[in-house]
Amino acid sequence: MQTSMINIEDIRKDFPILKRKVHKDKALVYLDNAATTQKPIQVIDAISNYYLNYNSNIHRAVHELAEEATLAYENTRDKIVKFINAKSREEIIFVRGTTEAINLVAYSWGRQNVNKDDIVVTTEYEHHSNIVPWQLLTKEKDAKLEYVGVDDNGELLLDQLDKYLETGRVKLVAFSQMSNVLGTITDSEEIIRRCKKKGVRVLVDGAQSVPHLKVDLQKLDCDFFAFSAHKMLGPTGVGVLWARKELLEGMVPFNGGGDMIREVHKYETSWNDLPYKFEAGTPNIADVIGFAAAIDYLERIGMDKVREHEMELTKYAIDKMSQIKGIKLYGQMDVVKRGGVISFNLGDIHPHDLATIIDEDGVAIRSGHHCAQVLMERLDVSATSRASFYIYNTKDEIDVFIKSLYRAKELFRL
Amino acid sequence: MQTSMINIEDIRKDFPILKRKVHKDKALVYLDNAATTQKPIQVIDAISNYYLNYNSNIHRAVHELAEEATLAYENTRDKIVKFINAKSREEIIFVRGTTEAINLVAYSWGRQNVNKDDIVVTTEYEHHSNIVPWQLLTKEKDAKLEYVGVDDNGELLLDQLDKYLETGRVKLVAFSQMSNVLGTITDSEEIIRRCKKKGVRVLVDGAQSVPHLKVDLQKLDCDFFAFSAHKMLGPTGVGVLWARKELLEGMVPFNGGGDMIREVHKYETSWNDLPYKFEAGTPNIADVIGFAAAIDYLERIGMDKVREHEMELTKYAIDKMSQIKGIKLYGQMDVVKRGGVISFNLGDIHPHDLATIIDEDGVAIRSGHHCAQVLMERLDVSATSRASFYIYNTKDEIDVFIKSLYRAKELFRL
Amino acid sequence: MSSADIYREIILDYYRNPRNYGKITNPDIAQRDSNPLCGDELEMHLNIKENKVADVKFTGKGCAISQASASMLTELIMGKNFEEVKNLSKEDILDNLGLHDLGPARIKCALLSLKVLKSGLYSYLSEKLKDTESADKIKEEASGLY
Amino acid sequence: MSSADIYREIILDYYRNPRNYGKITNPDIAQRDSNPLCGDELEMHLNIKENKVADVKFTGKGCAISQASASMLTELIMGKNFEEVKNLSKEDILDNLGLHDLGPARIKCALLSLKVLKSGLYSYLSEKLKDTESADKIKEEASGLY
Ligand SMILES: Cc1ncc(COP(=O)(O)O)c(C=O)c1O
Ligand SMILES: Cc1ncc(COP(=O)(O)O)c(C=O)c1O
Repeated sequence: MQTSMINIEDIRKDFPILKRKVHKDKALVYLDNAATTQKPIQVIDAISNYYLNYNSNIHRAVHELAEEATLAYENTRDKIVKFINAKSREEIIFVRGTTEAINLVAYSWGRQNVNKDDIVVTTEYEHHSNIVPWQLLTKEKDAKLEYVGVDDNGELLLDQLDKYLETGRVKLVAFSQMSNVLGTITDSEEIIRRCKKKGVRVLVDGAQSVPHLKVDLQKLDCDFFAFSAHKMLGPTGVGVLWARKELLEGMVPFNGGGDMIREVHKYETSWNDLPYKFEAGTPNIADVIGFAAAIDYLERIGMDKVREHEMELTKYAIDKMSQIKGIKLYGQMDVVKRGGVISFNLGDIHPHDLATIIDEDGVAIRSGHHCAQVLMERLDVSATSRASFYIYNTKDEIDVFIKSLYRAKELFRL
Repeated sequence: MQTSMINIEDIRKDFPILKRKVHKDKALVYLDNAATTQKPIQVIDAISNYYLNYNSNIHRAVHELAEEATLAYENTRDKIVKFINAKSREEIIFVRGTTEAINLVAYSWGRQNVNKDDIVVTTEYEHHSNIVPWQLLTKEKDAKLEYVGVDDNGELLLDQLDKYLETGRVKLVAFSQMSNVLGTITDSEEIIRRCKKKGVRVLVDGAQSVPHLKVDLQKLDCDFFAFSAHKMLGPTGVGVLWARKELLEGMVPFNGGGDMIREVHKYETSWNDLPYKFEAGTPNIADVIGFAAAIDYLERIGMDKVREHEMELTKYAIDKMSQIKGIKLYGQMDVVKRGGVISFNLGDIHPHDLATIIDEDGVAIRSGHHCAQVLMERLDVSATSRASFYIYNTKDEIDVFIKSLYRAKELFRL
Repeated sequence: MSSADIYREIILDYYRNPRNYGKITNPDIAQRDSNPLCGDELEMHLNIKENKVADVKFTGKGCAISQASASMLTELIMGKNFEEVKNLSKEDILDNLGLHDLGPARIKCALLSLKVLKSGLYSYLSEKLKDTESADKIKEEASGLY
Repeated sequence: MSSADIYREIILDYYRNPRNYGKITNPDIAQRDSNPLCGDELEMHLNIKENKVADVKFTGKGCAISQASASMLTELIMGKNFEEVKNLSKEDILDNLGLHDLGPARIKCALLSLKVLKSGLYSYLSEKLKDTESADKIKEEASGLY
């Protein structure tokens, strides 16, 4: 089964896990991609290959293994520069994931720049990792945290943003480029334009956008940008913080330790050049190297193709799901304005019960608050079920999923 | 070639990288183990196996992959509890490595407990990761950082510790259980005894000790303990912070985000139970799972055997090296009081030049300041060369190393 | 166990028509907890009279398993001797629900109500009865549930 | 290249008997840098007169390559026209040293002195000559060296 855009049969061959059976004999239908994606064999092999052939600590030794490992590690940085169209490799900082990236900004930039009565603005559809760090920061600084609301269509209420910006006290606006619950693609360029006009810094959480859309940082024009490798075919334990060089230069270090220093003396220490100033300690070398294989894979397919394929799947899924009586789909229905993440509730079946039931048919979806409890309160639900797609998913799989939803209805006598 | 203790031939078979050649045809002699160790095939396979068969995000989903991944991830925690003899799994926090572990303590415990004019004590032989976080903290708090000195035998001058303790203003003593430059095994229990008497908290950097010695936290009786997987056969990107439960309970979170929360509301948030309160965001799932295989491997050999093997190699190496005219070995010569890390300088050959020369013979050692510039100042050198051993090293390899040192002497007309 | 076995008529009935749903004014015990992983919430209120559970109610949001479990637990303990209630085990709850072999994620749903109950008893024992020994024992049981 | 080629007599000689080692009192240019990875340190002092390098000295700690490179660089630029010195390239230095095909770790040792020199020229151009255009150009060259 394939959409017109990409050859899915070929792609699926690269993902060994898709051949596995769950619950004894059910083919795995993996629709939990917004949580983490599966990995192609190219990524798995890149990691093994590192350990099998040139494992070494990096940057500081002159022996051959160390040189090979250092080159491979830094090579990933160069690939990322191109992939998101950054200006320079000095702006690419490797972290554990989006969460650490945002916390780094809160600690190293936020604690210097956000003061009493200042305002940090976020949105009601943020992931906890783009809320809690700002709660901690504003609490410490006696500053305020404000939320841009979400309308019934899953779109941000930009009037509220304007209202906050007008106070002249906003220091940072932090939002995700794509909601991990509603799938809404944020009108990021418009938000950033409005913030720039007022001289306000902008952090964009790209955890859900980079894996699924072409991201061009020069066009976007934000100040901080964060994403995770594991949501885009890469390994767990790696992510990226991108920030403008001028900002990074002015920021205090986050973690202190090896690699991030220039000279350590007993009572005073100077910092290494960018990006190393923010990479303290032995980094996650193997997985940074593995990440390059993931980027290669996505570039070979082409991000436009990735997007087209997901739009086709999403449209297909929304069409079929809408026909189920008693289902409620959340957010935008226009697939041009949303990504391949569909949150829903089916009658009074609690999402956990639904997920347990359809798991028996091999279908893996996520249920719960999706680390977005503020949005759950806004939607007035305690949880939703969420199906999310990626390049290896097929319409056949969506059919299995839909059939399984009908079985759940039956079990719940709906 | 094998020592009497363990069957090295068998062990070497598990490390595929040891078969590789460097500089075209030279057998790799890997003596850079204090920087990072090689990985047995069991660890490499555990990581691949995760990605090939049950890759999924953990903790929050109910589908089969997620359950398998969650069990495997949490299984590593249980193994670590046993390996270091902790009291409970709630005390084991997964971090990127020793560096992040120490920074976590500085941020979450230090900022609450260290105030103006308080003293943090560290030592002259610490790694930068056990110095820089305390410099940052004491600077922020207008507190003082003091150093316990090192004598010419590479031992800590405990009288100086007593002097600081007597001021009554010390809040924390932080030291490494084994020096990564001198190999000195710190008299940790004695230091901790003295600190406890004064009610002072103790952080032990176990980055170099846990891989090479049996560590028993109940006997050690410290308050914080940190180590890295990659220095003990495990993957890069994983480490552990252990801390007493009472302390962890009183500490504020480090990073904010998913998984570390109990309930997030717009303006107030409550924290998850231990240890999750300190594990924000998607963790490095694959590598935490791979870490378990490393611990299994070490336990199968037995830490006593690991230690005996290294003592034998170290004694052999020290004997041979001492015979080279113009060589200077640093630290303790008694192998009972030191680990398998030997720092040295050969005539006026700069360590970088030495490392480059012997790398041509396939010998990988480290050269430079080893992230211990304060110790370099104390030793009055700008750098040292460092050879360090692990379970797969042999006396034959040490012979190759020694021969190569003689070649370097010749090249430098010494 | 398969969902057909889990979502039997009786579980769905307790989910949709929970017995003892609500609050008690001025309860002797009021305990609330939530499951940080799935967001399920549960609050239990109890009145203790003459060493017996004189009244018990609960409110909550969550899946069929957690809500049915809570409701069936209230029925189980209503009127029971305080000692008996203190000694309730994980197995008692699962037997009562007729749910066994739940996976590690879903067993938490089944046991949330017992956890809330035990935490409530802990506060009652330590604060009102000043019986720290029993209190500590039950606290440990609660934290060991999952 | 092999160490036998790197550690030729001449490199060892410059390492052990560095020419122009020392400091200038009240230099026109004083620039210090260190390599954060290996800890090598280098400080260069220059006097500029009538658009020429009137005097140049260096001090430092580090490997044979970095110290010989610094010493040979001082000889190379002594008395040279300021313009010529500004235009020195990576290749000029490596040619002068007779070192090619150094690995990525060791090439930094060979180029540290040029980096320090260029940073020093940057300060001189921007602060003393107020020639921001040339200054910016040379700053970029310095940071692009490795
Ligand atoms: C004694 C000591 N402490 C801390 C560290 C830092 O460990 P990591 O780089 O894994 O964070 C090291 C090793 O680099 C070490 O040897
Ligand atoms: C929008 C969004 N932001 C942030 C995160 C956090 O990413 P991570 O868990 O990789 O740190 C996620 C995913 O969990 C997400 O979907």
